[in-house]
Amino acid sequence: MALRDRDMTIGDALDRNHVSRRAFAKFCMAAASAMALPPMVGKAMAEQLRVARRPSVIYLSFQECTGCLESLTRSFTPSIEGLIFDVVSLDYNDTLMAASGAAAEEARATAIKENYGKYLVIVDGSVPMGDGGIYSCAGGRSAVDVLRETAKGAAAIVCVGTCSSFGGIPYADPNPTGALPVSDIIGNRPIINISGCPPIPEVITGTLLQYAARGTLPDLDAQRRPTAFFGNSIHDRCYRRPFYDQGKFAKSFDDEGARNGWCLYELGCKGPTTYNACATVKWNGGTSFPIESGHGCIGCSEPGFWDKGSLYAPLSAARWGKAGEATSMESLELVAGGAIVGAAVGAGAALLGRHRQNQLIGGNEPAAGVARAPGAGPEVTHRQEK
Amino acid sequence: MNSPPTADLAPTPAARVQGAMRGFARELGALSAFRLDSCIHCGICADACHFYIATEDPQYTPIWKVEPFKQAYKRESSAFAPLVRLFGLKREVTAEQLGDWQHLLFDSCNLCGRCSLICPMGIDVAALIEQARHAMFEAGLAPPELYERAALQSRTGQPEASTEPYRDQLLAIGREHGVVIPLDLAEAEVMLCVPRTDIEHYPDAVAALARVMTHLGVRCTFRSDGLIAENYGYFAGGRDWQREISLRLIEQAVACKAKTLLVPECGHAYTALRWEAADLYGKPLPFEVRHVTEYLGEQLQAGRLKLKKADTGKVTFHDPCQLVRKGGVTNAPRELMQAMGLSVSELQNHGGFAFCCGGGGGVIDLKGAAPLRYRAMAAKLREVDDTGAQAFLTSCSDCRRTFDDAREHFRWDKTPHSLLEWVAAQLAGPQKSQP
Amino acid sequence: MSEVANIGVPTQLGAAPAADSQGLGAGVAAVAYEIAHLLERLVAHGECGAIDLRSLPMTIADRLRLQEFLGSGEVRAEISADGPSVVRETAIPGVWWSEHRNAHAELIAEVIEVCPVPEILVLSKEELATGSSSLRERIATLRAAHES
Amino acid sequence: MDLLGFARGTGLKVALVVFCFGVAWRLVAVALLKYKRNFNEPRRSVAHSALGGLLTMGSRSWPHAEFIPRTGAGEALGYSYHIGLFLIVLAFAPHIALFRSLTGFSWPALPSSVITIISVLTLTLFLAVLFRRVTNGVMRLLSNFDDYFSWFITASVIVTGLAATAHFGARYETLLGLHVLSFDALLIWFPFGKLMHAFYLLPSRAFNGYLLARKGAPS
Repeated sequence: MALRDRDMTIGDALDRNHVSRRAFAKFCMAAASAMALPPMVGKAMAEQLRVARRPSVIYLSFQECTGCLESLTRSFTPSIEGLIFDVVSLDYNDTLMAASGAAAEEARATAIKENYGKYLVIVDGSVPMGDGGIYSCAGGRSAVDVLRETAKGAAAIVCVGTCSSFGGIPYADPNPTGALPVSDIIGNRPIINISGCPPIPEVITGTLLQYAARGTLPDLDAQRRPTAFFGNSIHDRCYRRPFYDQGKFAKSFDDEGARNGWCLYELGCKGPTTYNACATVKWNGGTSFPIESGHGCIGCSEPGFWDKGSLYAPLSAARWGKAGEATSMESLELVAGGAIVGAAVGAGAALLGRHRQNQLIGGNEPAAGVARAPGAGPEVTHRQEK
Repeated sequence: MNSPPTADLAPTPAARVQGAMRGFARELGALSAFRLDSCIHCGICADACHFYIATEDPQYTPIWKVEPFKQAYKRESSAFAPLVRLFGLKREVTAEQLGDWQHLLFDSCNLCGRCSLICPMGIDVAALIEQARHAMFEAGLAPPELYERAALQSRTGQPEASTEPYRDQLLAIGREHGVVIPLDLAEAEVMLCVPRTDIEHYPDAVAALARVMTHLGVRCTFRSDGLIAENYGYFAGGRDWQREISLRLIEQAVACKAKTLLVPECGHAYTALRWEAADLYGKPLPFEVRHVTEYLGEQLQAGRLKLKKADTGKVTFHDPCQLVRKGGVTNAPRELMQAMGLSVSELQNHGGFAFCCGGGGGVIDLKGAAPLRYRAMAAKLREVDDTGAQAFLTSCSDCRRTFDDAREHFRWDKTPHSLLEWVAAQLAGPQKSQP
Repeated sequence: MSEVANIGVPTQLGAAPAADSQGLGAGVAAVAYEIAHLLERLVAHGECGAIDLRSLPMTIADRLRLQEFLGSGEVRAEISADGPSVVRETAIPGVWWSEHRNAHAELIAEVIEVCPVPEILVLSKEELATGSSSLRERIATLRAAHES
Repeated sequence: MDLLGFARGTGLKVALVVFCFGVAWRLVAVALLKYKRNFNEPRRSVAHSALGGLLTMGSRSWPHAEFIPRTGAGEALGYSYHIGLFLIVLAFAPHIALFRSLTGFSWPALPSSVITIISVLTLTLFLAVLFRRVTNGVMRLLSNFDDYFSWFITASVIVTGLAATAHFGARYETLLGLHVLSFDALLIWFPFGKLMHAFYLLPSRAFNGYLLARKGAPS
């Protein structure tokens, strides 16, 4: 084929790879289904994608564990192969690409130059800002440096995972590397956060697919997450929700309630405050999700989830001190301390009250002797009752 | 009313407030503070009060009657008093406010204690009102009818001047009724006293008391220096005067080594002597205090009092508040009536829940309070009518006087009778002579 | 989010209260109503509709009950495109039940389609053109082979 | 820190400490005022009087028959919303989880949907008592800022709680945060206003009952 990769439409790419229309329609329908979008959206998407251009994608990995990429590569529908070969042009990813060293960096520079203003940047991992950004360097350049350079010509930045979206685990107290989410560093580019630790693979690929189809940013929530996937809480869409409503709760991980599949609220499930598509899209090709496997949601797609107290403390429980310390001892001490100080202040108030009382009783009774002075009879004007 | 006050100096507003605060402070303790703090403003006490029920006027809500003192408490001695003063959260009580409250604390409260039984928070509202009266007294705001009588009684022992001393009137009653009036015996088992209401209005009741005591054969005596049962100091809120008046009786009872001080048919005298005198005395009394109804009930139980059956049909009984609700003497009058073979048709509200006659707490003596009092007592009269009883008994001469007054005012066809007089009339067997 | 996804279908598992075994469960009934609604729209405005069954948290029993309820019709099409797909007509004309599997035969989409013919069976003009030219090519190839 | 985190962390901590501090202050300040000795002769023994006090603690929850015609409806209204509040506070699983996290104790919960119904009923009763407070002459006369503010703060806890369960108006964590925050506010206000009656109720009834029983009078 004479067409250069970046000039190809997705339809061209499909034809080149001998993907039939039916196969592609099926692919889009499955993608829509995986993303819990209406089937008609899948049909529309198939049409839009055929004529859309394949966007160039630069995938940057910073302070991360590669879990997000591991997740992404396990996307069933659309599969990562389908995505990379058909829908996007993945021009840089230091983990997946065959090139290395200077050649790899060259690929990035070329992608930036050739697609300036049109390419998509995917960021995986938080950006350490402490000590000049030395905690994450590649090719002698710090993460923040590479991010700033790459972000400049980006059409949009897609933050994959809670680390790049909200700081994630590196950001957790005490944050020794001074890690920041991308949105705290780049202020002038559109940002899409696909949070989760890791994010659901279909949510990553689905968002990219939608972006490829429409060429515009999807609807985002206040945390800049696509509402299509982050619009509902886990709790809202949870198949165990009826048990919550009925007040049936597992009290431990091996009790009757747990075996009966009752609600895990009391075991610390963060479903009610966590927005993600786990309960609908599920994991491993729609096999299951944590709650279905008997473990409460840990809220990994929410900002600061690591610092919100014990993963096993119920949402309504009091939270004392730092993460994970739900000690009633501390609360007892505080409360007792408050009560003791209160009692002391109360005793003071009582003394003051008594003093005041004695002052009012006074030693000057004769001077105020209204009642006792025989001459000073009471002045009485009876009000007549109406 | 005796000589008009020679007042040339009405107390200044500041002195009034100072006086009220002094009276308030003298009374305030943990218990009353607790009560003042507990009120949740539910207004339920209004529904116990006959003044509110008759008028539906919110100002007669019992707890509202102590509002200035609630205010003073919050300002002066509550837990947050310094903050309340600092931020001016409660205004200082003013003389004008106190003046307005005179009507609420005296004219429209019989200290009957019905509100103390309804309060869901368990506040003894009547106790607070009694304390508020003390403060009003100190502010010079006790009504003159009560103030004058209290002043005179504390000075002379007699709440009103009389042409003939009460002592002589008492002896005269004895002569007229042909009963022995034991007077000024050096020693006696029981010391007697007499309501001046009975001397002036109900001499039969005085004679009945003597007759019953003679029947019982108990060595008893009146004492010239401690003759009058009433305590106007209690009504007026003059704590010191109340004490002085009580002390006369206490001293006389101590002097004649009485084992029992017998309070005649007078409700508030019973409260003053039975429940308050010892506290004013500062130590337990060396004798017991009994209301004559209570005493006769005890004698009946002990088999010393023998009564003939009366041939009257249905009677009804008005429970004096101070005797029953505030005094705990509920069964004795009923036992006595039963012993006389009377069939008692109870009032709709009876026992501890009876409505006050409307005259208690000194209100019967307040001229200006009469119109309101008549409105408040109308329901009570209806209750009496509704029983269909042929006779209407009570055991408090102030209640009796109030009903008698209503008889004239309303042209009511019922006459209140004294339970004591009925008992005296039904004494069985030969009278033992007094040793 | 999808309207369909917002249908309040209670999800039940394990010890959850069982639906009335005689009638349709509440969840199944809701799907039935939704299908009826789509079918009415198709009749009135010619608009096709579809329901993604995987987005509805139905139990296996629910699914079987729905299948039984809709019955089976005359057409059954098998498609082999990047994995097998089956499109079945139900006893209700215009209501199709489609199952799509990937190359590993894993179910990737299960959809109830309300339309005259499911779109996946219909060919576009471009495809017809491609077909036409590819047939010509084949004839040419055949002739060339014959001639040689 | 987010709203919910603050509300159930630092906010709750501060609120609980202020609550205990204030309650102790207020109770001690009253308890250490002067006492008078009772010198009069009691009609009943201390044991009998104490029993009277104990009984009155419970018996005052039900008006004497003589009072019911006039107060029955009002008291029924008052007590029923209190019962509603108790059920909501003590029988809702997330609330029990809070108690367990604070005290280590827990007990069975009522179904959440039942609690929702109770909450709606309680809120209705709550509106009714407010209506009564402003329309009833006696209550209007007696009422002050404390009454209305205490009403408001308690009502806001119910409303935010209901909104959080119903996901109405905002996101769940925001609503839950507001709910917990309003509860924090209630805890802080508690010792300084009429809500203290929760602590006064039983002792106050007991004192009155004891003193009346001591006199042999009805209580």
